[in-house]
Amino acid sequence: MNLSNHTPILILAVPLLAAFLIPIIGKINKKATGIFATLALGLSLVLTIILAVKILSVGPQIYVFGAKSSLLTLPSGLKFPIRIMFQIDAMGIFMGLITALVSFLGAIYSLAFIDKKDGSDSYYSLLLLLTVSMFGMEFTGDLFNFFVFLEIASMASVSLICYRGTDLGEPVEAGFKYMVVSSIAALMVLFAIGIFYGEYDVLNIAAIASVVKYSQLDKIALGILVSVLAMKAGAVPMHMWTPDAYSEAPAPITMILVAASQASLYAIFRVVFSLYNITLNTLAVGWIIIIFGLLSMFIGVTMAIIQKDINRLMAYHAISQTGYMFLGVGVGLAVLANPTALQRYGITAMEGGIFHIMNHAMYKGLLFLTAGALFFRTGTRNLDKMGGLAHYMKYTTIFFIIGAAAIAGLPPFNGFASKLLIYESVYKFNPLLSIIAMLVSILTLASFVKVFHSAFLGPKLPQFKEVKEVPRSMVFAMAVLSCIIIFFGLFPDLIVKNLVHPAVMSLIEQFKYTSTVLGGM
Amino acid sequence: MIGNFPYIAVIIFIGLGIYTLMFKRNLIKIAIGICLIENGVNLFLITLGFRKGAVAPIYTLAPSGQSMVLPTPQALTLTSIVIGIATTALILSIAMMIYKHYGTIEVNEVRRLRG
Amino acid sequence: MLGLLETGSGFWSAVVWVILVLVIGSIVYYIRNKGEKSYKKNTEQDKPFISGNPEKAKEGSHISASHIYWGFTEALKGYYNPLVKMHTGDINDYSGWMVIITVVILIIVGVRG
Amino acid sequence: MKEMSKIVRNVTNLVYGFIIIFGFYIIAHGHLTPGGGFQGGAVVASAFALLLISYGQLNAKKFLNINIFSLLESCGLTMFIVVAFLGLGTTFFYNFLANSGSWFGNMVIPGINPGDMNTAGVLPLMNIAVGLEVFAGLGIIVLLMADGAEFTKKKENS
Repeated sequence: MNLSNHTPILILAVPLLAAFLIPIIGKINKKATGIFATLALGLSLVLTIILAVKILSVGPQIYVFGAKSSLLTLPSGLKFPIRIMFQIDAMGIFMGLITALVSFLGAIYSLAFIDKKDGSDSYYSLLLLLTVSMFGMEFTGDLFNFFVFLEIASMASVSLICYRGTDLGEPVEAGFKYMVVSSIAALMVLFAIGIFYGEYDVLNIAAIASVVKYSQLDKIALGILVSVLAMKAGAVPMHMWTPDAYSEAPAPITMILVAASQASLYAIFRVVFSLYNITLNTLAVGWIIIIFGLLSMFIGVTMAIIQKDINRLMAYHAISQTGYMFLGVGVGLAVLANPTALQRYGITAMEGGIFHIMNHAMYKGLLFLTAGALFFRTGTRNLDKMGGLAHYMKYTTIFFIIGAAAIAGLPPFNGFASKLLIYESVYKFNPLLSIIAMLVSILTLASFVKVFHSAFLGPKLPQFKEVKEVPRSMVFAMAVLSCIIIFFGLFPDLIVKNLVHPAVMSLIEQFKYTSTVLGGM
Repeated sequence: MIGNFPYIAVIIFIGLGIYTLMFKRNLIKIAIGICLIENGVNLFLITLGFRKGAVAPIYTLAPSGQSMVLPTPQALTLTSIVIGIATTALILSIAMMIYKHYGTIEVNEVRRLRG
Repeated sequence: MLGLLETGSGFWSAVVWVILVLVIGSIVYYIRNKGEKSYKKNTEQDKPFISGNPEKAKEGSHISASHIYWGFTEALKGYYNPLVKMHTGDINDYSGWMVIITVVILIIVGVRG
Repeated sequence: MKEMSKIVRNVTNLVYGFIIIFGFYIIAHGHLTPGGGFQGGAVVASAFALLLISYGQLNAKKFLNINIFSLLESCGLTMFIVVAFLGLGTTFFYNFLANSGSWFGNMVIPGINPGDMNTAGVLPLMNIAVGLEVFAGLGIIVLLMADGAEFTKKKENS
């Protein structure tokens, strides 16, 4: 038994086993559950890094469940990809790294943030399940399992959003809205999968990609998939669940939810690039995605400026930042059929968009964690009631400044690097888009200046006399994210060359994706 | 022609479900709407598995001269039903908790989060 | 060189940027040191000058969040009022927007092919 | 929820055992006949629902314990994933028992025959694990929803 061949499944199986064991452990010792969950996620993070090194040096990996080969050979000699399998290329592992890192830090942060009341063991179980389902969405090689993992993700995240629902009404309301939205999304995805199955009799993404014709039915499937997955990713005007869910969930869960909606974003990219690629009218679909991006960027940031709830404000920024990813990758898609333009600026635009996914997960995670730290000590999320907190919470203030500078795209933090890639390449495609993106960046800075001034600056307020710095595990999680942000900001070329560029190329080169599975055919 | 009736039923199911989600202002009815869409999609999947003259996939080897349907759509539908039960249970229990906190299940009044 | 990110029409190096900031910062610091020497801490020079009026109490001087960018939102009222009204928090609208966008995308994809 | 009339309770006493046995029959024959872990588990859980509505939720709490259910649920899930892990010699979820001659390891006889319980490798084990999980999970859902219904009724009356 060679365990190194099994890393793709161990990344999921270890947290899954831990998730099922935690209720039993919770019966014996309530305190051990959190540490156990953290250890499992830590192991999964280590395995993800090992797998990433392997994939980036060797190439895409396939892991087949329950059999030795992914292909079923019929007596007539026809080979047929029928097995459930994981197909992990550079893009999948890029998202997997984000998931692993974010959920590990979220678990560490939860150790102090979640009080040890009734149900804290199910909290960790659900957190692990959410992580597993996100990994599944990113690694899976067939569409139906994508649907299953999408549903598991939505159920786990709804239960986590409602975690504080025993005492408060708002988390339950947010949970209901998110549940309705994600059930429609998942069912519509299943409908589209049914269309593919009816047409091509296969569910494997690579197998469909090799025969896709872009017929009328495929167009319907494309429209449904793009719109519902954009809803799950929080694109305007289907973004209304985002501020509700992000503001009411516990802070570490919000951080993981950001990564979960990016998994849906990844699914859109997977569908348009790996499934359809140049069979579709790339200019039209590219412009659809660009318009999503523009609307998300602009409406997200303008709605953020007028918010008074710190979590809602950051949630609207999450929408706005998602717009950058749509913009970058949309420009890449719009010129996909045009090799010269793709070489000249398309690849750079996509690099910017994909790099922004990772940057966004890091700094938005950090910002949500600082908002959680403020809530943990002051008990309020209303910015009107805060003030002068920098006097009491020095580390949190520093982390907030780092996060705010990164999201506003100030050099030398990581947000600047990816936004620069987007500006300079999108400018060659259409200057207006680039100008709007810069304007949004300025408004982002403006609204974070507002948060910084009203929450941290100002004189010491009498009602916050008792406030002190948050516990060590929370500071640790925020410090790790800050270090990553600074590292990415100082050496963006390392990340872009080694992680982002292979991810972009694996999206663009559809042939490589299909031949990994169907190589023997 | 008669073979297409299930697809028409699918469209009716999904259309009714979406209508319920868009216009019915009661949380339980919204849960029913989601169930309707789910039933429509399940019916769609199971209809796709139909092959004329084929036998059920219960033999180790198909009887000669007869084709056997692929069991994949049935497996998909079963999985989707199981997931649907979990979804419905979760939605209904959340609706219950909303009633506990808000004292109503009218959509108009369950919107403290907005703006 | 380490940290050189090609952007297609130029490059960006955060390391160079940090070195430049440090160099410029030290020059600025040097110039600042050349300045007025008569400043002393904890004397009357520390007090803010508000047209001769007495300074307000510290607790009351904090500007809370809803007063920041008041002019901005007031000037853009025509943009903000419909936008805020659009965010009803109504679950029916959430699914309604999804249906509208799906239909629009299907039309675009169907027409433009 | 109040307890129902004596007729209902007596009938429940008569049938609930048979329902549970039928559920376990479906679970155990999942690899041969229609049904399996989920379906059988749902049947078993319906017996608990019957007990709950006929005896009323307060009385039913005496013999339906949520803690035991949640323990059973975890055990079922853990058993499922451990069986999947045992296949790791080849791949995850590999059916390492099939055709091995040991537990559930008989060869499947081709053609039309009444079926052999002792076949299909790990599938019966997984069916049992899933069945355990499903009946415990659905039992918890039924019990908790009964609690919630009781609460909302109290709220309406007050």
